[in-house]
Amino acid sequence: MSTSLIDLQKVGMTYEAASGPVEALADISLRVGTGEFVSLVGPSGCGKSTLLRIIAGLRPATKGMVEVTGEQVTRPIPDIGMVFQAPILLKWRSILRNVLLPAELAGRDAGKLRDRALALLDMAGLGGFAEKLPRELSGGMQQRAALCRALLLDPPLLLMDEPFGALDAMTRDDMALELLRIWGETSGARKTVLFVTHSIAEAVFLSDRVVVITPRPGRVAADIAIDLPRPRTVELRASEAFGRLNFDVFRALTGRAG
Amino acid sequence: MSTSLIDLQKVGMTYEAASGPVEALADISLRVGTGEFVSLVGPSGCGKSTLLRIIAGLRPATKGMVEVTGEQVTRPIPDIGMVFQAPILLKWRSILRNVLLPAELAGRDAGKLRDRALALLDMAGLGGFAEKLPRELSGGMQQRAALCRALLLDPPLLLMDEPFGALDAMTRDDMALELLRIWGETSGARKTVLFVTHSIAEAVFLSDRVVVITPRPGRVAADIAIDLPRPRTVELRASEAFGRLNFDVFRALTGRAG
Amino acid sequence: SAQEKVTFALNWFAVGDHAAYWVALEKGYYKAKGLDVTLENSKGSGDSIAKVDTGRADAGLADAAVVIASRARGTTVQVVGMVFDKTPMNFFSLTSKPLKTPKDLEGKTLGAPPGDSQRQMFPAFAKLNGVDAAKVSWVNIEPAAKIAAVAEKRMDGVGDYSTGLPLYEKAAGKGNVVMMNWADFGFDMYSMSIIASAKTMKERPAVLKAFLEASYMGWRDVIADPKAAMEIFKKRVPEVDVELMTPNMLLGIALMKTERYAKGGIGAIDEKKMCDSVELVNTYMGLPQKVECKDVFNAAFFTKVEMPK
Amino acid sequence: MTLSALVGRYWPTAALFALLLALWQLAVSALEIRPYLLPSPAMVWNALWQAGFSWWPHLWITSLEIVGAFFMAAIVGVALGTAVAWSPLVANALMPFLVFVNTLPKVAIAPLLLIWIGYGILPTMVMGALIGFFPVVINTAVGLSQVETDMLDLGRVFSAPKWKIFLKIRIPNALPYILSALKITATAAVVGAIVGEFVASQAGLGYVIANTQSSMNTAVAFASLIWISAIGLALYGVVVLAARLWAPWAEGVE
Amino acid sequence: MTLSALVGRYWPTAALFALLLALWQLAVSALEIRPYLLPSPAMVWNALWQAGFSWWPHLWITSLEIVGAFFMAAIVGVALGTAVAWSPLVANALMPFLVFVNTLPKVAIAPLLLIWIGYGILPTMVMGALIGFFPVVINTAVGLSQVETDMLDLGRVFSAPKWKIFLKIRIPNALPYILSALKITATAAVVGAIVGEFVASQAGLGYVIANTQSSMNTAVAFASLIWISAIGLALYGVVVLAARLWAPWAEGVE
Ligand SMILES: Nc1ncnc2c1ncn2[C@@H]1O[C@H](COP(=O)(O)OP(=O)(O)OP(=O)(O)O)[C@@H](O)[C@H]1O
Ligand SMILES: Nc1ncnc2c1ncn2[C@@H]1O[C@H](COP(=O)(O)OP(=O)(O)OP(=O)(O)O)[C@@H](O)[C@H]1O
Ligand SMILES: [Mg+2]
Ligand SMILES: [Mg+2]
Repeated sequence: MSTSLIDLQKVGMTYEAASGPVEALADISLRVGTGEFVSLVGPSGCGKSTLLRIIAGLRPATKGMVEVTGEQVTRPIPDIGMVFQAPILLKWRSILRNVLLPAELAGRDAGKLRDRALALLDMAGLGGFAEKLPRELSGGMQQRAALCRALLLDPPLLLMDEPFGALDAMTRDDMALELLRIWGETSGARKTVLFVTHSIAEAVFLSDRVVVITPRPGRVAADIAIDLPRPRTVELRASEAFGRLNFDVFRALTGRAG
Repeated sequence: MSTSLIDLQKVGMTYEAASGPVEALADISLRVGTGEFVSLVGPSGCGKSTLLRIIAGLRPATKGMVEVTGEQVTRPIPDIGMVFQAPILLKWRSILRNVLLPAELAGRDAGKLRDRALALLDMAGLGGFAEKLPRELSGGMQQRAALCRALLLDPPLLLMDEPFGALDAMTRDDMALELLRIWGETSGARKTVLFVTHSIAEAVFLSDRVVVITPRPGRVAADIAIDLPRPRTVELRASEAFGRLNFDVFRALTGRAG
Repeated sequence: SAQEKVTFALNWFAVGDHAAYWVALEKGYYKAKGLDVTLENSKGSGDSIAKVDTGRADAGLADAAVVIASRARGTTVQVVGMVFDKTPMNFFSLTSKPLKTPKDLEGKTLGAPPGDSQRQMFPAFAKLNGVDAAKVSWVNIEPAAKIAAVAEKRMDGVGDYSTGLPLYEKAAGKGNVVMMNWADFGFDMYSMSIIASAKTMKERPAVLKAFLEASYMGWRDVIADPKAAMEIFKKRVPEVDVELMTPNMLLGIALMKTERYAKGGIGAIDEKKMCDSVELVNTYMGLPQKVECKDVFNAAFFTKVEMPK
Repeated sequence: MTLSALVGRYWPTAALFALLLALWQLAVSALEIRPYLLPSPAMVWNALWQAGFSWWPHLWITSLEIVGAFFMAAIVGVALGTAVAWSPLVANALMPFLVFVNTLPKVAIAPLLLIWIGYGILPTMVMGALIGFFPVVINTAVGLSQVETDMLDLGRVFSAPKWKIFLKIRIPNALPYILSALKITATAAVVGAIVGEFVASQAGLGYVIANTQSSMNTAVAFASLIWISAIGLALYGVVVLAARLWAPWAEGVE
Repeated sequence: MTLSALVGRYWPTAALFALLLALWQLAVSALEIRPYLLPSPAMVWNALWQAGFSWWPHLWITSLEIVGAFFMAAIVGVALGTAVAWSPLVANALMPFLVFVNTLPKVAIAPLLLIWIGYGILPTMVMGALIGFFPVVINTAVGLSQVETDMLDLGRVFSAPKWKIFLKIRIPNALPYILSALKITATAAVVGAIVGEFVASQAGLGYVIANTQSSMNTAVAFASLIWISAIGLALYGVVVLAARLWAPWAEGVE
């Protein structure tokens, strides 16, 4: 973590609506270094999705400064992979063509990436569903397809909003391990990942740091370094250190951290 | 559990599609008694949502027999509350009016149920959002609104498809306790609940029985009675029995049950 | 030898008084004079005048009243020969509620397409016959709806050329139709005429002259043998309804069997009658400027074609 | 809206119109187009104010006819569209028939229409409605069918009768379609009313056009066309505004 | 589709048409309606086969004009609708102008138009396109704007240029709207071509109607109307089928 890839300074966000303004984020400061795996946890409605959108340059913050790779974010930043909270699959495209969409949108040769797309689908357990339409998939399957889509172009920065939210525990664990592999846990060049999850255990298992957000309006309640050895293994979960870190995050979340 | 409210005999379901048929369910037999709280767990894509739709009478099974309250299900059955996997809020209605929708659809006086709707929203932590439009809510908030909607008419049978899937651990626990209260854990008249979840702990904590479904095509892998005392309390989670039941379900899920 | 192309804009879709031009075509009268003639349908006189004036057609058929009015609006078209000599202007009504004399018109509702010359000239006709024009109310109707309007008694009468009688009789039944020929009530005015633009007259005088002569030769044959003419017409335009168009044509021919044509040839222009017509238009059509009689017609291209005996 | 907002919003239109006016004037002078074919803007402007008769009764009658035609077309169109979407049986029976009615060139059956429905304001409205109803039928029917299965399931779960599902789910969901069709119909009603007046009339802007065209008084005809378009634009604007108030979630273009 | 499926599908239409035919025949005999106004079905049937001339050239020309008008309207309409949805500036500039063009009664300006653009098949196509393009513009523009923010965000996240977002997301998403408009335009093109032929033509079904109307040969005119509707229905059917093949996810009514 030499340079900081994402740099947020006192970021605030207030949604204006006919029914009155909603302050989603208040005063968030946060740095994420290149190659870091950082998880965001926080109660429902605290502004996690909002924060991801701001970093991606999809919405402007109403307060504060947002920088990615040293540049102020004013429009969608290039070369990222994003998993939205909802799958957002295009209903008129087959799953395979949905996964290939980023290539088409970014002007890359989709034909060449076909094999990679199929491999990703296999990895996500959707091998036989490449030619199906989105509505023919279950909720969890759609979410996995969206994950494959985000990974297609092998982006150096991943913003993931509860990518495993609709998965059962087992699939979820498998996917988590896959994600660590893709992130580059063992290889040299690591991606940068900002990962929103509702599972404390998942956050601790995956991350270098877990950032806890307070209830709306969101602020940083705690920034907990996860100093567990890498590569992470399933056995780790039984360790005392894992349990302690889980409890730390839990305490920060429930506000009992002091 | 004197009478059986839901009775499935060798139910199978194959989706026909241009891209080939998908066998979602194969040979499911299952009874749910009146007043029982039964959870369904199983890997993503194993047919849980499909099963709920079949029981609700929204889709006909392609094989087997489906009975609710002793009658063959041929069309949508009345007096149920259903939480779909996606929130499915009508985007042109405020949250309050979305919650009141069942009253309007069923020809009940929505005006009279307004207070109840507001109370439900309060319970779900959406007190200040009654007049907002769905798109102004976070994913988890939308899911809670959908839950309120399902509860509005106080139906005796609840079919719930991962109602807490998009919620953080804490909100989730709170909602689980609320659900038990609404179910009638302590009062006399209990509703019947069929509850799909990806959280084993949640299933064990809430249910009288946990039914484990195999990977697609779904079959019943195990039907585990949860003989924990009621009312369930948070402390229970630390008990040895709770841990053992969790493990039982886990084993059944991973197929290591033998 | 290279044939001179001539486009002739008819004033409407095929009706009886168009037969002459098809006859001239069929019999090679145009070809003999080195002309390659195309006949083109139009939607009324305004349309055919515009075609001729803008050079889309070289000559055309149009109602003289509209031609005169169009001069005031800046066209350069002129009448170079006539078709009908006696005016076909007329009102149709039913025997059950007949409009026989001009006085009958008071308090009645009459229908006519806006461009209709009966409609335009009615104030003159009324004045001539001492009728209070203000007591007649007019309804705009689609030309196609005129006959139904009378036959089904939606209106008391409609203004339409007398040549339309067979059509009205077809709708209302023979003997049920009453006519009020304006010619019978002292009103005489030019109607159907052949026109050309200043450009054609200046640049292709010989062609125009040849065209006029050949056309009147066509008319001559029509008058001489209506039945044969109708056969040619049907052959050339298979969509025409011979049964109705024959009487329609005969009524037109009747308007041409006049003293004037017998003496001056078919289509001869009478200056006085033309100037009277111009005067009527000047007086009654609310033109932006007065039209001079000499600007309206040009008899220089006319060649006498004898009426058949 | 404030004046400056209005200016900010509509200057492109104003600019485009100004450009077209300039081109028009230029064409008329440079190409020496005859005024009876295309009068100059100045002549039309004069005709607007000095037509030699009063525009008001014509404006009033035509406006009435247009508004009437619009409402008839809207109501009948939504009703028929709903019927078509209601059941495949009705759709199979009605659609070919409606297509048939809509492809009939109204001008061609003018005599029949004149006899059956007569002439005057109401018949002209009917004529306008006949010309304008079809887009509403199609868009309503398509819009009603473009509902996600999930939403329908929602309705069915709560044991809603079919008509309630239409009322509470399908129709609101189809509103962007219906509103889109109403925009189309707003302009079609204008044309319809004028065509109706062409068939038979004693007053109205269509009547004025028919009258002046025959005497080649094109400037007045053009002035009428400008009035007609003004009515059309006004009606269109009202539909856009109503749509925005009524269904703010179905934002669209204007 | 098999024969029995066809029968199963279209018997309601057939039944309705049969009923209407019966009513028509009844009305003609019972009310003694004169044939020149409303010929009996039998007379029209005769005219269909014994009109005294060949239908084929007329059918061919009118079909050509209709298909041409349809494609022109579709292409121009989608292009303009896309332009309008592309930027509010274009929308503000263009929409009032398009409304203006569309409210102009084409019948009123048809003679002018034809003087400017000439006579023949192509001008008639242009006329038909002018009458039919507007629904496509509106529906395309509205459809393109009816896209969920989430989908747009998806496109923006992958750094797609605006035109790619249109091509890959907005346009497919708007297809149900566009296809709906094409159904409307299929019928409008028919009317447009006939109106064009009414103004001036040497052949075509509109020409036949105009011709026979001036000789009160209503049976032939009605036979033409039947041909016209047949072309309209055929074109409509092709659009429906094309839509089903092309965008099966955008199921709609027929
Ligand atoms: N488009 C919007 N307009 C108005 N308010 C919004 C909008 N999007 C989000 N909000 C509000 O901002 C707050 C934060 O929303 P956000 O989606 O960021 O929460 P979240 O942390 O992702 O929650 P969850 O875990 O439930 O997904 C919520 O109160 C929500 O109501
Ligand atoms: N409408 C449909 N058409 C075709 N196939 C479908 C359809 N709905 C579901 N399926 C298939 O049926 C299987 C079961 O789907 P279902 O949604 O019931 O799974 P699930 O257990 O709810 O999964 P998840 O936990 O991911 O929501 C899946 O393989 C899916 O592809
Ligand atoms: Mg979120
Ligand atoms: Mg599911």
